[in-house]
Amino acid sequence: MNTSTIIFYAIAALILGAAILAVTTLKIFRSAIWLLFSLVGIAALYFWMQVEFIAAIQIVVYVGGIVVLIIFSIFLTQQSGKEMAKPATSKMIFSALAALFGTGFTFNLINHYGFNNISAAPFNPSVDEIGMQMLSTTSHGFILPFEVVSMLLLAAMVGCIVIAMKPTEATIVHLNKKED
Amino acid sequence: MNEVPLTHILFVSTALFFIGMYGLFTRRNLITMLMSIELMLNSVNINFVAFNKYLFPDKLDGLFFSLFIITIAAAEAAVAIAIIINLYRSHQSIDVDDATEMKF
Amino acid sequence: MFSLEGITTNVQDWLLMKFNPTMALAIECVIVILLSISLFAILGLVLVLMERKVAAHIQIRLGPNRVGPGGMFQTVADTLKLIMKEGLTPDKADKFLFNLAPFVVMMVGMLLLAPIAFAKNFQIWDINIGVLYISSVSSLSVIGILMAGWASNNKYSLLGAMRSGAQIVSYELSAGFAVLTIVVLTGSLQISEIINAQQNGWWIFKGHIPAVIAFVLYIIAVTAETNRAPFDLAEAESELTAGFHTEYSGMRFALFFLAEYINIFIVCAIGATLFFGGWMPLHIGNWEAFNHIMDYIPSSVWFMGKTFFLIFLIMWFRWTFPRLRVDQLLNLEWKYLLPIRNMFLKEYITDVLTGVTSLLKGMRKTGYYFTHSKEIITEQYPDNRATLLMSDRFKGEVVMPHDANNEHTCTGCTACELACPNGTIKVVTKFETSPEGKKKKAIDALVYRLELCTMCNLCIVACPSDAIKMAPNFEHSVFDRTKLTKVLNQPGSKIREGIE
Amino acid sequence: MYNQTEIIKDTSELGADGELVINMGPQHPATHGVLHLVVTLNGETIKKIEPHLGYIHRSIEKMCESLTYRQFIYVTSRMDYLSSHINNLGCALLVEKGMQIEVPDRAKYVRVILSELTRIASHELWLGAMAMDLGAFTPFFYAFREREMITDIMEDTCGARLTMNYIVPGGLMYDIHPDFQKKVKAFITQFKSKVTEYEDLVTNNVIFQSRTKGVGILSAEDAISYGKEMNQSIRIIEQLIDNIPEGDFVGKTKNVLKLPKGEFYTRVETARGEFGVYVVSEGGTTPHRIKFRSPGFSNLSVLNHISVGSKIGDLMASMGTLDLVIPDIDR
Repeated sequence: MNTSTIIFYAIAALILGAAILAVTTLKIFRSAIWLLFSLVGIAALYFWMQVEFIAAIQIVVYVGGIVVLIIFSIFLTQQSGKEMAKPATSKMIFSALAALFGTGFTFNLINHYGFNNISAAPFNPSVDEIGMQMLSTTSHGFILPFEVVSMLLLAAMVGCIVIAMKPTEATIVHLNKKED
Repeated sequence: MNEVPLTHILFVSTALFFIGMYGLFTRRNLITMLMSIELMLNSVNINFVAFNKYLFPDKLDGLFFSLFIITIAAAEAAVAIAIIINLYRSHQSIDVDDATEMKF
Repeated sequence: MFSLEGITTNVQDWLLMKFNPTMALAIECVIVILLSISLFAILGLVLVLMERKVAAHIQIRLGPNRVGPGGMFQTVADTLKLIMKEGLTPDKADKFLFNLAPFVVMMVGMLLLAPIAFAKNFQIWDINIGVLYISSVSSLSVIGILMAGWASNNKYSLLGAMRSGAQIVSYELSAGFAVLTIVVLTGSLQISEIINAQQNGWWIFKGHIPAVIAFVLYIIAVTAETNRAPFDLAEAESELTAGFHTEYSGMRFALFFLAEYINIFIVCAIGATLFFGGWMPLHIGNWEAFNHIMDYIPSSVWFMGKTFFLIFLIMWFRWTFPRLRVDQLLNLEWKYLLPIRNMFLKEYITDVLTGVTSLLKGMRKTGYYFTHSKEIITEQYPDNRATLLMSDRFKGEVVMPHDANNEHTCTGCTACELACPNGTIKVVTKFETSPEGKKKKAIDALVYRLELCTMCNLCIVACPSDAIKMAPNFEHSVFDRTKLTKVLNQPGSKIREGIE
Repeated sequence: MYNQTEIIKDTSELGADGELVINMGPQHPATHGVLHLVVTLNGETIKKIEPHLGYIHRSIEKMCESLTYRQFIYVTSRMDYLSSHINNLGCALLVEKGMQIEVPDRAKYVRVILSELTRIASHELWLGAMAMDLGAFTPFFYAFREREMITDIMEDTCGARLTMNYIVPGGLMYDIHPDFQKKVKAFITQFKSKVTEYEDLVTNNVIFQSRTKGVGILSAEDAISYGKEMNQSIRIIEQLIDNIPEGDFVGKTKNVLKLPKGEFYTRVETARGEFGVYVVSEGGTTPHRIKFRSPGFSNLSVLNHISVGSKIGDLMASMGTLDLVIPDIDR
């Protein structure tokens, strides 16, 4: 057991511990903070796997974007100091059993399969390679999904604005007329 | 780091997935449900990156998949939160049990 | 020549010789942690002092000058005070998150130190995605602010945190764009490669107009990201009292305060690295002799000089400009820094030009006062106590002049007592028997209560025999207020002959 | 059934849940004193402002009823302490009007010059404080540099820097200082050369302009008129300073002042608006009833009107332009 292994298990413990706290704590803001720690732990796991680019993207998008967004929506919809209702005990037991069974089952499958053919080749993709292949039009290029995803993002952006926009006086009048 | 077998990383991602599932089952608050979904998406990402690294180190497809998943997760979260805020405006609550108009 | 390059390799060699690699790595980690913590402490002390001195000189003041030579230990004294203060936690706050928030902000600062090249080959972690790492990790600090704002259970804090969130998230975009300009010019994300690419000229000179625009964008965006004036909406002292750290006190407040300065240092260090070549000395084309002389200046001096120049620039902004409003802040980002409004090109250019000229005019004024220390008008009052010139009419307190024979001119007519609006003066009279046997009214005591006196001068005007006058005395602070009740006529004094 | 119109109607007003009630003050850096504003917010937008007064109420009007006509003037210095001369002048004018006291020309000239100097000093403070409310700390010090010259002149002549009590019914308490004219001229030269500095730093600054333009229906004009007023004051002083006539500084008055029975009202223009004194006299040595019409109080009442719908930052700008002096509001 060397340093690297110890670091891996520490990161794993952080990810899982924070995740468990995130889904069980009754204070919603704390839940968001535990989710944040879990996501940071996953970024650390990517750093440990030496895929720094994905790690950085993970932090930018999840921590800088999604968690901030979630925290904002908490600010807008919750009162400070209020606790969420505790789920029913039967429901908790049932869900916990389902989750444990699922974990056991999947892990059993993984163990059964084994994944023994681990190649020893080093895996150190540079940002250049990632960029070139993502935007290439050759057989392993990802330009089409890239473009589709950009369209999706644009649509999502427009959709969000439309959904979250407050109705103006004009629309209210318009809707009132429709009712009549 | 080759001392850590792939199965251990997969165990982390599996556990993470089912923790997210547990959260999705027990929580009734839309924001916390969204958080649980994020955990599940992340567990999938870990799998993609780990498989790419351990099984196909000469390719980059796993990385791309995880990049796209991250992007879509961002879009999904943004839309979800817009819906949540709209729901809060009309119902003064973001509990899923309170939004029952569409039930028949 | 002094260089840090040798030190790091020597330490590493020595450690590897004495211990096994794991142990050596652990010891190196500890050394790096200790070094960065001490760097934080020193930077905090220096930058806070620098800010106060810059502010003072711009504001025609002297600034701290009491503790140590030239006020050098003022921040040390302040830190001691903050450490000794009680750290209060609001009653209904989320105590765990409340206490965690300042540490999150500090930890982000520490993480950001990793890829910065302080001198030639003196870098903690030359990560291959250096710039991306910085922009991703710096987005973490907003979480600490949001946490502090929420956990304080204070509406001002909450408003400040929300402002800060919106601000940091949106300004990250233009900061990212500015950084990308240099990444595109260099073709690499790695800090060391970016610096090496500037060997024959810094990007700000080599990159022509795009680099200059990127630099301006970068400075504006990072000023906003570090919540500095004119973008200090998260704190907005006159609007939200202190914004997200309203409820913090003692050491936890100091951590927020320190983190602000650390963040400034880091963004300026990165700015210096990207646009001014980091530790790279100034080289001009073919001037071999000049370049050679420049090489003799240690690389750490170059780096620190550039960084502190940028820090000064940001401080200069702070002490010149008013704060923006929250909607204007977002307008600036989305309509001006990001050229989305390109279709109104003419309007855009005139807006930017008039804005920038007016800002530069203001900066010229403050810059003038910063460089002309003769304009400082502060009086160092306790120092020039001996030579202090008071106006002879200054109304400090009522006195009764006595001449050499201990004689005054007060007849005890009580005109002053009647004129006084609030009973400050009380005349106690007695009857004296003159040698001729005639009884005559005279004062026993003229009691004057300084703590009531409003210095309205009505008693002086009312006095028919000019017995009392206003004296330019002040500094009446006493420990015992009975000392403020005075008897104006001296013991044994008499009325002067011939005064009726 | 689900009725969308109903819901939209409700949400457009967003009941009590969406609103945030903030107590701004009594201790708040922007209220310049113990003013308490209860601000109702929706996000950053102001829905309602309710000023709560009385934290430093000293019942000055009641106090004046027990003071003689010579004595009550000094109390008015403590109301709007930034224009104490002008307040004193208002009271002195009332007594002079009531008793038909003739005021010598010299006293009249000096009174006007001092009042205008007070006005400039008050506006200097306003300028600095306003810039500070908007987040610029430096102009405060530049404005105070010039203000300091005025307070020095005041100190030389009146013996005090803030609450002068120099004007008495019938004229002045004592003659001006011999250096008075010289110092005022020096101040005018200095002030004129520094006005561009305020313009560069404050009034022409793009951020300052965008913060004040269109904020509150009054503030934009106010911002301009204040600047003009300072220049106007300088011109008045320039016209008068060389022509102070020789002569008595105080008219002949009786020892005991008694206002005839009746009601009296005078008004003067202070640095921030009209200041009125209303006295009901029963013929005694003290006023029977007295009422001050203080400008700050009426200025404050407009705050709710001009701030609704604007942002918190705008509230600071509006309050800055109204130039509230709290002791003037809470007499």
